[in-house]
Amino acid sequence: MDKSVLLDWYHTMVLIRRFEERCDHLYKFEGSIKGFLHLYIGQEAVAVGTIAAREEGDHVITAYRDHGHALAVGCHPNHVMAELMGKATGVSGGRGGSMHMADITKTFWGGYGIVGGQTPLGTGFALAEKYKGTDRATLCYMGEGSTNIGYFHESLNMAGVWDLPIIYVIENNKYGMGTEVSKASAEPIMIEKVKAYRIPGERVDGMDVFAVYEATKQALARVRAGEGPQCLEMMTYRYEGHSVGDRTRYRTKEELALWRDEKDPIRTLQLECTERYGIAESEMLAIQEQVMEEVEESVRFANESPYPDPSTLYDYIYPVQEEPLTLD
Amino acid sequence: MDKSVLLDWYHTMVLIRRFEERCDHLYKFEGSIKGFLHLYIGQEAVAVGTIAAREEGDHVITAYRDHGHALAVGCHPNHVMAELMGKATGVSGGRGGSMHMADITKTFWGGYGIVGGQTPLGTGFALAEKYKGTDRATLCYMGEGSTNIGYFHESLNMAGVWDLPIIYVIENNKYGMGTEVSKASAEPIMIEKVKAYRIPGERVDGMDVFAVYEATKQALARVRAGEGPQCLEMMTYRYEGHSVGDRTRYRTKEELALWRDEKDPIRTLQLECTERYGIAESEMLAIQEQVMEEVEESVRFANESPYPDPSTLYDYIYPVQEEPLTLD
Amino acid sequence: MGKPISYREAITNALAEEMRRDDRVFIMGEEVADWGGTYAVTKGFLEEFGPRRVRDTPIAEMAIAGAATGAAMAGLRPVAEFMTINFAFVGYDQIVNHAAKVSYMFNGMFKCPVVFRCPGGGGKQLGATHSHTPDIVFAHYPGLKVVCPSTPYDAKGMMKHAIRDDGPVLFIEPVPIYTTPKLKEEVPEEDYIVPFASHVKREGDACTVITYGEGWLTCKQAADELAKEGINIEIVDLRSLQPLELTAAIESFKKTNRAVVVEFGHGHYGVGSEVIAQLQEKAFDYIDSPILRVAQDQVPPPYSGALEKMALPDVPKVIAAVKETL
Amino acid sequence: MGKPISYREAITNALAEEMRRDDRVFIMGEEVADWGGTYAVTKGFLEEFGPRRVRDTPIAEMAIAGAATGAAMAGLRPVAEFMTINFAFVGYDQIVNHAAKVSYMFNGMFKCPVVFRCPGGGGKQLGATHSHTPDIVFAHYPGLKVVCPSTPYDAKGMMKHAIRDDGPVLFIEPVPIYTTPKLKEEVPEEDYIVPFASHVKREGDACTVITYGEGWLTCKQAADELAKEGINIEIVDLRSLQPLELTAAIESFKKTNRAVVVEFGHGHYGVGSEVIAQLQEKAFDYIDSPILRVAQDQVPPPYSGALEKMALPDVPKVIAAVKETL
Ligand SMILES: Cc1ncc(C[n+]2csc(CCOP(=O)(O)OP(=O)(O)O)c2C)c(N)n1
Ligand SMILES: Cc1ncc(C[n+]2csc(CCOP(=O)(O)OP(=O)(O)O)c2C)c(N)n1
Ligand SMILES: [Mg+2]
Ligand SMILES: [Mg+2]
Repeated sequence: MDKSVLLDWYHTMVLIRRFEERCDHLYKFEGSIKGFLHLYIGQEAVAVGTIAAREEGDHVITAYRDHGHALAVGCHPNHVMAELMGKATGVSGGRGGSMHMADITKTFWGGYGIVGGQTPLGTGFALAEKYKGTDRATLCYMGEGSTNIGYFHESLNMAGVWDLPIIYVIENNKYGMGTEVSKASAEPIMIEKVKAYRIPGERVDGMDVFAVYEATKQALARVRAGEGPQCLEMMTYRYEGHSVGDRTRYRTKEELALWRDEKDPIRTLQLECTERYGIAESEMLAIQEQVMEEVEESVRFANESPYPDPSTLYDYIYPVQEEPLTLD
Repeated sequence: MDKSVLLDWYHTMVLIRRFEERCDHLYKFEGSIKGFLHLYIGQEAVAVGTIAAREEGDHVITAYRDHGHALAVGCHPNHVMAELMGKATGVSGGRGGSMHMADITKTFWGGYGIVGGQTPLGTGFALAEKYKGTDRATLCYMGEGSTNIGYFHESLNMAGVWDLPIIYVIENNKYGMGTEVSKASAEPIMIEKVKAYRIPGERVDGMDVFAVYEATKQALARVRAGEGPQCLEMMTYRYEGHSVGDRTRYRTKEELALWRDEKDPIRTLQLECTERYGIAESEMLAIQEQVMEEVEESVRFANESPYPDPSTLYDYIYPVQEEPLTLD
Repeated sequence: MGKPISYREAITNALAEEMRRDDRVFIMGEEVADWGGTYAVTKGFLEEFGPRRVRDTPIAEMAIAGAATGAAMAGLRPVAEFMTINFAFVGYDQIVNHAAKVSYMFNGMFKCPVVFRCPGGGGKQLGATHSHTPDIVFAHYPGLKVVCPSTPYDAKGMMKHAIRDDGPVLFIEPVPIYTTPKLKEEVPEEDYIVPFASHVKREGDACTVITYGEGWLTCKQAADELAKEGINIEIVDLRSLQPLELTAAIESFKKTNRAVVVEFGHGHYGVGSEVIAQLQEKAFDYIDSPILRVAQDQVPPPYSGALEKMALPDVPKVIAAVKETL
Repeated sequence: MGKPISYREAITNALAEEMRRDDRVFIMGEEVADWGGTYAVTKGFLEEFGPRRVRDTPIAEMAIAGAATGAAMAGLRPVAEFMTINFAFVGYDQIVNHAAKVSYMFNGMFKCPVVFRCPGGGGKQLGATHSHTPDIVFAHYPGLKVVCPSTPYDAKGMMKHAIRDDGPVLFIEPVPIYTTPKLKEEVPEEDYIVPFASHVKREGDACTVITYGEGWLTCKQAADELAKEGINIEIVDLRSLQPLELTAAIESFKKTNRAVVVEFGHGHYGVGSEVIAQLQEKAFDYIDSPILRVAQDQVPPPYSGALEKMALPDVPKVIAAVKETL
């Protein structure tokens, strides 16, 4: 693995971590972020490792816990932060908010607030690419709790029947809100569950960005070889509550400590960088400092950005028609 | 097996067969049945064998292909036929029609027209019985094509998580309308599919009423022993089209012949009766004649029955309130 | 102009012509390929366009709605058929909370040129679960266009519009008028488009009757009857329920000072409710008598034929309502 | 009478009292047990009633709606919570095409005493997918009762009604008024029931303002403002959207000859549309000026706070509309 790649991953993971911590603070103490806020802290290796493995043009779609994916695909933190503050400069123009961030220039189709709602959409992207005959794949993310809704079943079955080029990335962070996976899913092992669609699945250490990257690379290769839909079950953990305000009474401190203190994906990567790749600590410290600045800059940018102009309220209810509907 | 039981099964199976044939004729040539008409011809052993195995009070719920179940639970053919003609004397007062027949006195909760719509309802019956602490089970029927809709997934998962006393009886007649099972279900083997909910399944020869009866008895015993939801995949075949009017271009004559001429459930039972149980052919002939009369009587009864009185149009939009909503 | 075609043929022809014209257009839905569509709208399509472009789906309305929407976002022009509009309830969230929202919520970044075809309507003795005319539960939301043509000419031109529209369109086709001989008409050979806008379909002066979809034929028949008595009604066909654009209706009403709205769905929170609310607001000074509605009774459709008919609009009910306004 | 309680407490209390009174009553939904409900409505219930009667479900709105309906048919009295009404779209078919139909379709054979609890409403910066007030898409159908209380007193009495009702009730609870201090009030200690019927909640003579749910508080504040200018409006609270019973509104309108309908959902095909259609039909001779509506604009709710607020009803909009009718 190239050193610059590792540092790039490191940069993005730290960026996500610091960015999310800052959001938490802004929400709780500065009141500049409103609505629901679902943080990605702890799961950084998943978004970063999977998205690092994609080729340009591969589609990305996810649920409401989407800041990590937005930053990982390369959305500028300024625009992500501005979106959170409902500013006109936000990735979604301030109309989407935390749960609904997208950037079409990065074939990042957004976060979606309805549990499972993104799954058939992602399946549709895969259908479109197969139809067009390209070799673009789709990465469709969801939480393990979202595998119990009808959307999951109908989508994976359709992908199975039509052999669509898609990877369903299940981010198994053990809880859907306060409900532990085995209380909500009769089959708590996701890669077993997807056998119902004859979809091959692999359980991956979602705290290890290398493992995530490798597994995704291979799954993407299988997809492009025409082997049809794939599933990756990323074993991961969110350190914070489901959303800001959740006091996480449903889990023990010990459990949290186990993940955070022993498996933290950033620390793991950091050790790998220094010990295996001989990267100087100073280089990593520099990145950390750079990230702090990027995050502060994003807050500044967002704070200073204007709210959407009231006159835009009615824009884009329907998309702007490209080819006019008159006849030539 | 007691001889009288066998003859009873034989009677019901022949009744369903002749009844359905008569319906087909009424629909096509006499115009007295309207709407959609889904015939059960070929599948008789499933309804009869499963329902024979239930105890009084066990719930039965199914889809729109429901005449067979109605007759098997003991609805009088007169009332089933009257329902088909939209008469006030019909099981559902002429309001439900072919797809929506029920009889609460037999804990037969009806046919339902929306694919999969009955599945969560049946799951709810099982929840109610578990809640009440009875040992009543629920038999919830569906076609194999209905296992691809979200209802299936959400219901079986809920039953799995809550260990509900229910048997999902999948009548695998190979087609959902014109679509062969493997074109619609990525996993065409239903008992594999239900493993996603850790529900034990058994494939049963649905053309053999003994096998159906035995498998159901055992599954009911497991349910009552607290082993949670069960699945029976009944391998069967419908001889007629999906509904009257379907010319079944999607299957071969040979395939039909294979099932109808070699595996017919009524002929199989008849042979069993005469050869293994030494029942006289004359007894069976007598039943056949009796059935012809019952069916003709049902047509007479239905023809002579009145249509619902126009003044009843607004009845039962809401159920009649039993305990008044005032305070004592 | 060729020979007269039915409403259903008009839709079939529009679909086929658009598919020939644009490879991005394809059909997906239950039984649309091998079977040719439950109502035979896509008969012969599999043969002409092949399985890539005419796709049978599993029975999975959530995925049908969602995958079609996704494919539209990713650059195709899917026409997703719900076998009947009743089954679209299963995919409701995907239609009204995803397809209808992506353009606005993502600030115009995405187009979403999906068409949801919904054969609908009652009166066919299919019982309460299968007989809905629930058009307003889709038309309530901004973001989704909800249209319903009333004639073969409109059906063809509006379907072409729907397919070429860059946003999501729910296209309602009342099954009761699919093959009605009285409705058959010649349509142009050349490509044409019918706008999603209301217009006067029959001129008159006695009373403005506002309707759409299968209501048109009923109102036309009522108009013929009334004409014999010297009462000439003006009929406005809405064509589009969302956006709802009432200029033609208001103009007509200002002329006749009387109106009746005719719709086949339930009256409560129905099309008539909205039309009346706007008429009395925008043309208050012109109301000479209460604006009346003829709609489906507030009762689930019973199976039994006579009972079911009682609850539906028909020619005598329209005539009676018109006379009441005079 | 005890100490003043909030709207949310009223619902909590009603649920707890009914559960104590009748073992057939139980709660199911996402996060209702351990978590105590996302909006803390069932906090402490798991402790008091145990896991048999307070049941966390998987995220599966189709099964939540359907299994609750089935359990109701089989003799229980389930209260199924949709975490928010937006998620009820996923279970839409089961609600409007099953629960709402079983009584009628099966000729009154089955009761179906299920309550669907739906916290709803917008204005909380949750974006377009999570901010619906889609009440009419449920209220459109006969067979389902759709109600929405506006005060703690009503909330408690109507929830008890809903639970004891033998038919399905969709119970809408606007989250924005859950804990509003201004709305707190004392409610009787004794058991009481509030009928699903409209009534005059504040008397006046200048104009009839018809509203329900969170509209009440807005209208009350507008009334207080207007009173300072000597304009006394009469406020009618609908309480029930289906069945919709307008006697109180019509009587009031006959007195004031002016009306405004205030609702937080989209205006098109909304509550106001229906109310206006009926008012002008049933009290035609009493209309002195157009009946106006204050409703959510015809635009999907944007996330950004100021933008979102622009599209929602508020006190100034109500005041302006009232003045316009005078
Ligand atoms: C259809 C629907 N039901 C319920 C919700 C409320 N809800 C939001 S997130 C969530 C939990 C999802 O858990 P999981 O899929 O594991 O994702 P995670 O939050 O762990 O990332 C729930 C119940 C929703 N948004 N949509
Ligand atoms: C939600 C929904 N989608 C589509 C239909 C139309 N439809 C009725 S039956 C059927 C096929 C069902 O096949 P299967 O479950 O195998 O049952 P079978 O008819 O073979 O008994 C379809 C597509 C429907 N009734 N409901
Ligand atoms: Mg999770
Ligand atoms: Mg089948």
